[in-house]
Amino acid sequence: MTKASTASSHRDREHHLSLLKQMLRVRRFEEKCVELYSQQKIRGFLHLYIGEEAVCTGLMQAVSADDAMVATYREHGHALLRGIPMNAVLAEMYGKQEGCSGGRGGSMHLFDKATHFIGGNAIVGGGMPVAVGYALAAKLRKLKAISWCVFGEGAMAEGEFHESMNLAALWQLPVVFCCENNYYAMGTALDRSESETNLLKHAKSYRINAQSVDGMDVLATEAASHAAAKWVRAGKGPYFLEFQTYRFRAHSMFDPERYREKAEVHDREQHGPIKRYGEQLRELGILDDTGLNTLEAEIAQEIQNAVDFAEAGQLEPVASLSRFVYSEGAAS
Amino acid sequence: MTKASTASSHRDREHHLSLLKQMLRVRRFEEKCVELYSQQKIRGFLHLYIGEEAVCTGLMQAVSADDAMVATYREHGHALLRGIPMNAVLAEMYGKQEGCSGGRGGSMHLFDKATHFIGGNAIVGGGMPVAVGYALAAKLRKLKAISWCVFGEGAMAEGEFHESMNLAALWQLPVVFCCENNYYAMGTALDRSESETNLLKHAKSYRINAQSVDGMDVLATEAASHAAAKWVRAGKGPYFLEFQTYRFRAHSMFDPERYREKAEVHDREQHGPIKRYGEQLRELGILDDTGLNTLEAEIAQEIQNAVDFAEAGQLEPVASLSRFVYSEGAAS
Amino acid sequence: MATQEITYREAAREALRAALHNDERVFLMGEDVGRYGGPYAVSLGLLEEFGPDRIRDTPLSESAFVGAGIGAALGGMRPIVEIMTVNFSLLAADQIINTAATYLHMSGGQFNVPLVIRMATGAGFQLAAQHSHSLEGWYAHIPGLKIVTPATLEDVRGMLPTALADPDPVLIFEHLALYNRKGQLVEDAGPVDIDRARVRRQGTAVSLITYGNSLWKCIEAAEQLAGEGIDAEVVDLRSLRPLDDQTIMASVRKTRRAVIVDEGWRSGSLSAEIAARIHEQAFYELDAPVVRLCSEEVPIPYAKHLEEAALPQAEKIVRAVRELLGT
Amino acid sequence: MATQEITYREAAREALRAALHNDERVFLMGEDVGRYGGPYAVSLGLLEEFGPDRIRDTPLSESAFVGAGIGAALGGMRPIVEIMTVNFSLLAADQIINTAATYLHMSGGQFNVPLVIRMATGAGFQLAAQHSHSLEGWYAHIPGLKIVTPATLEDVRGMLPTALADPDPVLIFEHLALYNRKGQLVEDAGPVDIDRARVRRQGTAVSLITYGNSLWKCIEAAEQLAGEGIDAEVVDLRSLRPLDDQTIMASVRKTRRAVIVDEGWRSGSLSAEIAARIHEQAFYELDAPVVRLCSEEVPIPYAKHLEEAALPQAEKIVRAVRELLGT
Ligand SMILES: Cc1ncc(C[n+]2csc(CCOP(=O)(O)OP(=O)(O)O)c2C)c(N)n1
Ligand SMILES: Cc1ncc(C[n+]2csc(CCOP(=O)(O)OP(=O)(O)O)c2C)c(N)n1
Ligand SMILES: [Mg+2]
Ligand SMILES: [Mg+2]
Repeated sequence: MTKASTASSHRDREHHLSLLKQMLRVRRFEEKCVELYSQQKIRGFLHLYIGEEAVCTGLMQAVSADDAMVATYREHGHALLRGIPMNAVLAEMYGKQEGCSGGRGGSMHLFDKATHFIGGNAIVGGGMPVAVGYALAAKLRKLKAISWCVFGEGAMAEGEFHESMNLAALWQLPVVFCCENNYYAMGTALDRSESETNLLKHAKSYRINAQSVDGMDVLATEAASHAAAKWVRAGKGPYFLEFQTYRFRAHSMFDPERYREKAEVHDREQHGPIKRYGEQLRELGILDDTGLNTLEAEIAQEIQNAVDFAEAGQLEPVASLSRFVYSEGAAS
Repeated sequence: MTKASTASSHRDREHHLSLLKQMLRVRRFEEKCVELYSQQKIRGFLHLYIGEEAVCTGLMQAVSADDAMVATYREHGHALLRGIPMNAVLAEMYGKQEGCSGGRGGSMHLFDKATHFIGGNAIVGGGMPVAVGYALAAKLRKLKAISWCVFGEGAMAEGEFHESMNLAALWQLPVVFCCENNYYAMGTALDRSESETNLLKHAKSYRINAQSVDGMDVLATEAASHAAAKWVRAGKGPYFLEFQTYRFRAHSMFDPERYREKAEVHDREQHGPIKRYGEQLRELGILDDTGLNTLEAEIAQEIQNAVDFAEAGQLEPVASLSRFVYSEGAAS
Repeated sequence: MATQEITYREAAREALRAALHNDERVFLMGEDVGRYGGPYAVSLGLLEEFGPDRIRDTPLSESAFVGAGIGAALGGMRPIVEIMTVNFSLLAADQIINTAATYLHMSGGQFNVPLVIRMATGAGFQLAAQHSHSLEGWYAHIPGLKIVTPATLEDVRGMLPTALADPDPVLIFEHLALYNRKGQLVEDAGPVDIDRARVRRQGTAVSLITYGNSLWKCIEAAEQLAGEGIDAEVVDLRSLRPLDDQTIMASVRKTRRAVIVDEGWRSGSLSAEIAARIHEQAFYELDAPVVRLCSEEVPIPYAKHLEEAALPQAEKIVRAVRELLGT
Repeated sequence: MATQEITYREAAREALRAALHNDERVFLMGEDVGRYGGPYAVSLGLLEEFGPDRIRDTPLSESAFVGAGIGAALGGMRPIVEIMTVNFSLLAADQIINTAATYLHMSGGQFNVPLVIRMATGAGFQLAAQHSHSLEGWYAHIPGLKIVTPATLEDVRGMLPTALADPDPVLIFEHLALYNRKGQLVEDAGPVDIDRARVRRQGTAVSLITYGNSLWKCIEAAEQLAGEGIDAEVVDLRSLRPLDDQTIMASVRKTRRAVIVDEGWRSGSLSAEIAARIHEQAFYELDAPVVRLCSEEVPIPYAKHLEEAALPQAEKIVRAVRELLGT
């Protein structure tokens, strides 16, 4: 595990606490989502990120304002940490028009123009070519923006992974391919999905620089993301990051988890990213009960506000059903 | 260059001459096709294999009766050497019902049930999953058959290549992936198509055993094909062969060849597979002018017969246009 | 005959189990059909019963495993390929349309492709724009394919064996909303035809022509209309390719009025083809132009009220019939 | 105004050249658009003129480069993606339908996709079953896409700039048989609308409704019919999505009879949608049911005589009109 800095300047302390808070914020938000799902406030598919928070938290530290992010259907964490207000995210899941996608997208399709958050894509692998194209635009326009492309290890078997990696490498585009390897694609374990389970070998077969990271260690994910961003911003072409992580919950709310042992999950939970990092910060004297309680209280308040906001949100009038098929004002 | 055996037993001599004849047969056949195309006897797309004959000739030496072959639109050579009578191949290109596909397929879709020749596929990469599936059937049925999957290097950028290689490796299927690397996909040179131009690295990234061969040397292609077949028949999983070759003619009859220098083509022609092998056999005393003339005469006769056959062939009555959409006799 | 109460899901599973028992060439292949138990639990328990060779989990690679199904069919097997939902079938569109549908023809009749592809289809669960397509009617445009849409327990049980016995590729579309549907099925239910439509409710005032989950909406509407003295006939197409013109026209000739209910988007949906055929074959016997009730032309939205508004519903069918009859 | 004699191919090239000149955000990307000169020589010379960044050869990977077009459009560029032919677009169907057509909607209006995709389409060159699709009408089923089919020099020159100015994805289908077509085009030809049909020949006896290469077959048929005293009107749809109901109905109301000529396979083709709409909107003004003339429902065969028999031809159109008019 990467060592939290012991030379804890005030800024370091703040940063550590901020990382912890970000992870906690994602965790508590999703726990609330489960509750709201069972109350049928949220519907459709709901894919939880619980257990994987260190990945998006570390990642996001390297993301700049102009960068774009193309995520998957398991993107609550990315959306929140990228800066979409929790209110707007939750209202989206309520199907309210105040939602970040106007209630049209739901949990799998969080979008935000302001932060270049390009979804939320429910087709496995479907976002990859899009991320590559965004990077192509950035390169052609001579912008410094990076395109962050997030996907699971299961997506790597899709043809679109192959085609996208090749294009990005061939054209030396500013993409960071972020593989969240949680070892399962629904019920399919990595070794039933890939003939080569060393994922770096795939990246390297396209001549793409690649690194594997402990995705349960937020400092490691942060450092690796910075390194990748530096590489890409220097114009050296794409980068592939494998974050080795684990999902503690079912694939979606419909998954009875027949494909793995409870013990395996339990075991991994003992080394959960929030637990581990919290303990580390306590050892360093950066965190104590009071500090933690303060964080939790702030988060609880934010979540409560989001629930109130979503509850109070409006349903879009049915009369406007056919909006957003074509751009408004444009000839249809 | 692989050395032709000097210990020329009668059988060796026969074999050498047979290899030469097979290459010549394909070459002369296609030269005739060009003529017939300009007479508009043959229409549609016509993709010539001229220059690449050592590949399919060597390959075919390792193909057994029960094996299947899934080829591309550049498959005249494979079809002829697999054993489809030249008559039936040429009649097909004439669009006659005596053609090997009843005139429905044309040059790009030569098919033959008897020899398990499963096309002729005009979608780049489209045959790969089919070849994998055929191998799966063979494995499930515990047959010794190999599925020979032929494609160009350009096809390797397609997602179907990736998905097919992974499936074959994951399930350890009896497929030989035969990449005919002629360095161009229409006008796109290999280094504009693949970020990694060492093709073996791709194969290896799926943990597939791979070998690269001089595709202009028929003894080398033969040896490599036997080695691959041996590996696959031993149940060790799929195999990838890269045949480094070159097409001397345009991509198709419509290609003005703007993308490469005449000198490059001329240079490669000097080292053409038939020329080289012929010289080698002369040096060894296996071939002389008389021998060559005999071969050429036999081939010329076969071609003339095929032309006569095709000319005499019948056009299917228009009334039967809607046949072969669904199987006959079956409920439609 | 003895019947049992059973769900559509269970009937689908029984069909698979029987097929696997009866023919050793049959195997099931797709994403999460094995260890996971099937994305909709259709294949639950089959891995344990038939083993991993015959209940074959695939990596996420729709194009390759559909194409592998084609190859395995050519190689003498009788594969059932499951594409999790029709939405993902777009990744395999090339294999389905350029390969499965063409080989028989291009080979001059030599290589038929005895492949069955099952997929879930339809909307109604707030799964939004990328998970709610109804593209079965769209696939029905392609010569060389057969398209069936079992709406009843009997059909989901009986269409699979018939599809497997068919020498050509058959696509079976199972609407998501049907899986939990319960009903009675005879215990030794077996094969049914896959090329005829069926009149599910006799009537005289109007023909409701439909398929899949919309069948039940039509029946609900017909019952409501019956209360108003309007006697609607309900035709379940069952097969979208080929279309059973005979049954359709017989119904329309009787009622002289038709409402087609189709979950596809209106423009270019199967409803258009049916309307066109009715006009072509029974124009002078119609008392009014054919009415189409389809999904609104919008990617299906997540929000519940919008999704409901986007889809055909019993209430809308009732209104459409009333309007058509001028009542 | 001065006109020049020019081919459809050249007019298409002029459109590309002008677009590249006028807007530095525009670039062309696809297989062999650069060094090869374009598979149909449409982009010949553009690489030399605009360089490899803007005339961008791609590897064979339809899904990725179409998706990259979507991403580049979102990133502020105005990409023109060329798919060599519609046959290969099936490999990119997921990106076109699940991504390009949905992002605007799923994002609640935030992310429009200003992407233009060009592809060659159609049959007639003995290219057989995998290279002869006419799927433009099939794509017209998808909300979120706009589908145009330039049949004239003016349209192939003028639709591209309009498509590029459009905020949403536009698919341009260029029929293979048109590239060598010659005609006169005004020298400063510019943008044309992409949502209205056009009456290409005025007539009173029957409306021939068509698009793409079939337009010329209809005009040929109309000329022949004129010799027989039958005055056919020819409507060029131009846009398949949206369909211009107004122009279609105006023509049909005038002639009271319609023959739709569509190179798509009959079942589920666009012709069905048009027939259905005519019946819905002008049923009581028709003197006869709408007639459809489409491709036979068979993968297009290689043999010339069979291919010809499979496609709509002027001669068949003439016969269909005669039959409709009972002459
Ligand atoms: C093309 C496609 N096929 C199948 C699915 C159904 N599906 C949704 S998520 C998923 C598993 C993906 O696994 P992975 O890429 O590892 O991401 P994870 O869910 O583990 O984060 C599957 C099969 C889909 N959404 N898209
Ligand atoms: C999916 C697809 N995309 C594009 C084409 C057009 N096309 C036909 S052959 C070819 C080049 C293929 O190159 P390669 O795989 O190297 O084979 P080669 O022709 O060199 O033998 C292309 C682009 C096609 N037939 N299919
Ligand atoms: Mg995973
Ligand atoms: Mg090549």
